[in-house]
Amino acid sequence: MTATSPPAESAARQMSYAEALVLGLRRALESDDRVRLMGQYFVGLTEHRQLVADLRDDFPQRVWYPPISEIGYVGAGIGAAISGLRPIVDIATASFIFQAFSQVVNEAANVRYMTGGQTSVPAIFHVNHGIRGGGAAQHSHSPQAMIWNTPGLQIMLPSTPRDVYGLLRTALESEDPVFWADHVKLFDVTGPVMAQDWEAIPFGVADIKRAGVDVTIVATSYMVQRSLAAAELMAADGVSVEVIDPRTLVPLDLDAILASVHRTGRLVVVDECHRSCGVGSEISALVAEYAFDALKCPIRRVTALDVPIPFSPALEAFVEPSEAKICAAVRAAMGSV
Amino acid sequence: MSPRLRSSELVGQLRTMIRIRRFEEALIQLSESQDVGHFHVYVGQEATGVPALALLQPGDVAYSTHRNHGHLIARGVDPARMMAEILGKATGTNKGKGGTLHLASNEHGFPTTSSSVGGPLPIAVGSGYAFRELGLDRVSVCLFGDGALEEGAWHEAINIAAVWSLPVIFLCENNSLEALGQKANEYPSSTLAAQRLTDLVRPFKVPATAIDGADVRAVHREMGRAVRRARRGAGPTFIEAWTVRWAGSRPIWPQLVTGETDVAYAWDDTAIPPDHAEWFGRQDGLLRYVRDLLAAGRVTRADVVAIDREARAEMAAAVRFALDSPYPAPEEALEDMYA
Amino acid sequence: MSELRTIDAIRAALDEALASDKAVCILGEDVTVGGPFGATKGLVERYGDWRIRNTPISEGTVVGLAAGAAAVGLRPIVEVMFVDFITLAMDQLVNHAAKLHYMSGGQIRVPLTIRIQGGAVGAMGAHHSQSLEAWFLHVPGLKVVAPSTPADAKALLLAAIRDDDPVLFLEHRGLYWSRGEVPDDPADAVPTGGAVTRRTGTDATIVSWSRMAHSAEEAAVVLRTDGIDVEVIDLRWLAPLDIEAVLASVRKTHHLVIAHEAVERGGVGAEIAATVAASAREELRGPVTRVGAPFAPVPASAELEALFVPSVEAIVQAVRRSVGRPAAAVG
Amino acid sequence: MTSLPPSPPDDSAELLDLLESMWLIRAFEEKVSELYARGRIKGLLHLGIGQEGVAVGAASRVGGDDVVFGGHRAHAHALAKGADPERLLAELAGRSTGYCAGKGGSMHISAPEVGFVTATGIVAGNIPLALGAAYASVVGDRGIVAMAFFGDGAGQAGQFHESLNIASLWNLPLVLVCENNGYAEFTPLSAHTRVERLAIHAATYGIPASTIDGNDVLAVRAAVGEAVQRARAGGGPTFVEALTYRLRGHYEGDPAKYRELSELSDWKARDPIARYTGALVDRGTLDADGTAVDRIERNARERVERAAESALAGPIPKPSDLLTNVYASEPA
Repeated sequence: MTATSPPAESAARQMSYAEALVLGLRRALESDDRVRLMGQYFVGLTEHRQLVADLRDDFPQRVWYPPISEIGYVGAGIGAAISGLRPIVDIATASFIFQAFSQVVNEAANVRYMTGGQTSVPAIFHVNHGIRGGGAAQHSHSPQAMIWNTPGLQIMLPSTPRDVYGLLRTALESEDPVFWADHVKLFDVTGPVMAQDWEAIPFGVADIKRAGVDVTIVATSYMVQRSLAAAELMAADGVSVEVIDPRTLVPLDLDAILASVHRTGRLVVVDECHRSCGVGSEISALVAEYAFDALKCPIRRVTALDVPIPFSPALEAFVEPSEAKICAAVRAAMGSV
Repeated sequence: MSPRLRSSELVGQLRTMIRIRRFEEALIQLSESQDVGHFHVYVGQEATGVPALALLQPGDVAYSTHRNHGHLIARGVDPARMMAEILGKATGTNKGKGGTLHLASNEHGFPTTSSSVGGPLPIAVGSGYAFRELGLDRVSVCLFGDGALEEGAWHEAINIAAVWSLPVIFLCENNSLEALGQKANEYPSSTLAAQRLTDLVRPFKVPATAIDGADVRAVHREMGRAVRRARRGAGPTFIEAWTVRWAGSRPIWPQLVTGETDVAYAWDDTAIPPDHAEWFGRQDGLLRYVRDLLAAGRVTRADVVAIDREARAEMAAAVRFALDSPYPAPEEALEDMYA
Repeated sequence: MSELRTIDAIRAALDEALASDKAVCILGEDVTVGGPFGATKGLVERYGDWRIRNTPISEGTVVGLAAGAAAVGLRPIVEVMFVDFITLAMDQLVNHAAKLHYMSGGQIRVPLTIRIQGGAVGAMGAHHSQSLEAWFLHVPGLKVVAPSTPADAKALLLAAIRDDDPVLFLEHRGLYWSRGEVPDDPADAVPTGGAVTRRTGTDATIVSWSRMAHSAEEAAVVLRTDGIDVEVIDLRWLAPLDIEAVLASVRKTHHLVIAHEAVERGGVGAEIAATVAASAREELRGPVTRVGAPFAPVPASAELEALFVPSVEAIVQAVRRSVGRPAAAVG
Repeated sequence: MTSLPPSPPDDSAELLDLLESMWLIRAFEEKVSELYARGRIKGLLHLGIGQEGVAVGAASRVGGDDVVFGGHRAHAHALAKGADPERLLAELAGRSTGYCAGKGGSMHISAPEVGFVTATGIVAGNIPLALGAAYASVVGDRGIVAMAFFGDGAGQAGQFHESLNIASLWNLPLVLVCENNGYAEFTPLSAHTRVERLAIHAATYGIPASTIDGNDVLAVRAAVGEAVQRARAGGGPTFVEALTYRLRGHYEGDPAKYRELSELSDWKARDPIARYTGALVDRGTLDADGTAVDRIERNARERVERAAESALAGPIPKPSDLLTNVYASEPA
């Protein structure tokens, strides 16, 4: 496939992540009468916003723009799911989830368990996460690590147009709540999507985004893209990097990660969460425990630094996990054999 | 009495009220002999919950709070399974995973119960939203105490219900009437700057009324209006039901400070313990209802005594069932996480 | 020295802080009557109902209010009744209190202490029993401390109050009534941070905090009878984390087990394990093993709850696994 | 019409100060808009062009020790409280010479030295903070007043309600200034609530509340003046709802297609600066020939130009600045 190839029957089409995402939402609305969109910032304030506006024009009764009442409308999404709808609730910028945290982690996550399995909450909670450029401390969060410490929610972190499209279908068909985070910088990423069909990508199946033999990188969301770019640079240096994208943290395909580490003996975890108690911490800890003997060198973590995200572009660039930092970690892993 | 209700329905509500009373008394007595953990009882509020929830149809949902026992019994949940849940047994409504704070029975229209103050309000609004969107002629009732109005969640929830005109009934059981703030070793009462709770509702253009929650007829009337409004798509209603807090619910751990309720107090003032004359003589909605039905000739004293005897026996059996039930198997702790 | 219950030690620290600094005040639900566990009992009589301030059930706003008061010069202590209710205040905690200092480029200080109790005790179910410290470690700008003894409860609470940053002071409900020796003297300035070694050993290190630190010590006793000599470190402060103390111990024992009551997945144990595995890999002679709660909400049934909380036996097994001497081998 | 006081104070200098302050803010925001379009300023930028009357009228009645908390559209409030345009612009441009040394940016301005404590990027997030400052004033017996500015979108947030309740219960010296510009982000208020006037909420909590013309700087000044006086006298909180309009989109780059052009032109005709200028000319404080007005505008623009020039010449923060200020007392 090339970017210029025209759309064809049952052929992959090149499209942006934002288009694939909104196409997924459209398929959801078309395929299931119970689906409602609650929110309007699925692709943030990017130039792709019009795509969501178009959806609302096409489904005026099923796309709702709630007030700035996160605790109110997120809770309403839970109740709606309990009572038979399939709400896809957009919390917009991930930092705002803290306004609704009690509903997401205390209510949605617990309902099935607390009721001994009687009641389901088939709701999807969507956020735009990550360091976006000038978002500063209150618009740059990646809350997935905190959510991961909260049993009861499934966590979906797509990294490509194809994945967001396919994972959304699985999320929609799940009887349990899903936390779905898109990185703001993914919206412009393009890639092939089998747009004619809407094939589900199962949860808990990691995807080897690039095969390699020297070092394993585990990354999620936009960090997959960064890692692929870094892997490309490393290939020029003769280092063969494998990039594994778990795609969902709950359920987690630990076997795929362990298998790759057994092949390469080296692991770099790339994660845009803060370092302390981040997603990278858990993945490192799991591999350190279950692949202890396979490791030829210490596991390295490339994460956002442990500071609130600063506003200034100069500081922001320093905080985030960059290609250069990933390459440095890979080199260090190779050098320490 | 409400002319629209047949005698059998009136007596049925009386039976439910007595059963709730005996359930809670049995639980308090059980707690004296063994550790059942912390719990909250519905004693003194039966005259609100029973007539209010009697107006619901199968398919309607209700979301309750930490003080939920009476609500569940009112909609037909088996007290034995509730008692078992409170004791953490495998036979409980939630298989031991919810406990008293989270008693739920989906088949009876209690999908989940939150013990987070204000927690259920947005969720109830969501069910109302689903009913509207699914074109279902159903109602979502949110039951909460006056303290929930101190939470921002309440404000966000009623605003959305109002602006989207959802079939939601906000039934606030205000049992803090006589108190403001907390007294030593007692439960707190609401600390709200509003003169009347209903004042807080009016800006949203949601009809709001305050009624005597121990007056079955008033509850039935206002709740009936609210249900009809909701079903015809006219939006939410707010009802504040005033109740006097039962003395046994003032301590942090419920106690039978008034002794067991004797239904004969309804017709024999001399039997009422002098220390609790005001409660049993005038405030207790259950006894008021018995007196009303007797005065209207809908029941006889013998009927009441017979209903009570059955209720006592039922609750004794419920306690036995709960005690005899097994605890869940350890590995069940990991079940019911995901569908 | 006096023998005090933890709850009394906490009250003593509050009293001392209020007496020595007029900027200290307490806000929370029912604090004038002592709160649900009596931590603030009797304080309103001594300090008045402005410094000991009852609030409505408005967790989010109360935490924000305290941060605002701290920003302009007070040193507030907020009591949040159950750690589970901090979910209602996460915006004010994460987006405001933790960041005001940084976002202002250091112009504003937020000397705020949030006292908050949790733990799976008393069959209270999923909304009243959690251990959420990992969330707070993931928020730069917050400090986190979790004492395990009455003496620490007093000293560390005073340190938290006197610290110029927002501190989460995590109390374990199951420790409130346990007793211990507490120094009577007004505590001198106690520094923020620092772990303590509760028991020295040479064969393996158990790192823990709060109630689980006691289980770790019990596990060490059991393991001693098997000839495994265990060192027990009580971290006390989780942020800042005294990783040097952990690394020093690992350099000696070469085996590490981390035990905590919080859910294992995404817990603080992951951070410690990841750090040690990266920084001291050559010192390790076995995998770093973690003991934490299973991936489930806290069940209400007392029997299920008891299974949910990691047991002494689970810690014993983890140590055996790490040192390569599984239970079967030892009998 | 902009209402002049029934018996105008004979203090022309004070009246002219208001106009100068409004022009400074207007010039500042127009400059910032231009720099943003040229890529010299990054991030999310929310401008309040057209709302200057509220910030200036309100700030003109608070004292130097009183404290102000802004929201995400807070440049005007900081400037009106006396913030230095150069350091503010440097902050917007992410310079280490900015108020927050580049760590805050447009949404998190903090200038405590002039009583502007902080702003927030979370709708309604600053109201509890201001509430706390008012509480601190009472506890410390400091006699200062706290003021929060927020938009109509905040009225649907739970923290708004919780704060009104507590402010009223505790009778705190808090002035709540709601800039009701009719739009919460991209949505008209009517789609977000059936409540037409947010002041009604305040009244239900027993808080004196009024709804005024926010494009009339003197009306704002009068209402807030009364509120500050009440707060200082121990009379508790006041809620002032100022009706106004932002002439730009929600943020720079927002095409604002959700509103009618006629609505925009109606409000342009009620531009607070032009109205106030007209009123001052009518009462003779300003000459009708416009030279004085032109001079005020020119001075403001020149001041902002100078500020922008030196702000943008300021240094970019160093990587070593990154890890400072996470904690006040850095962990050992």
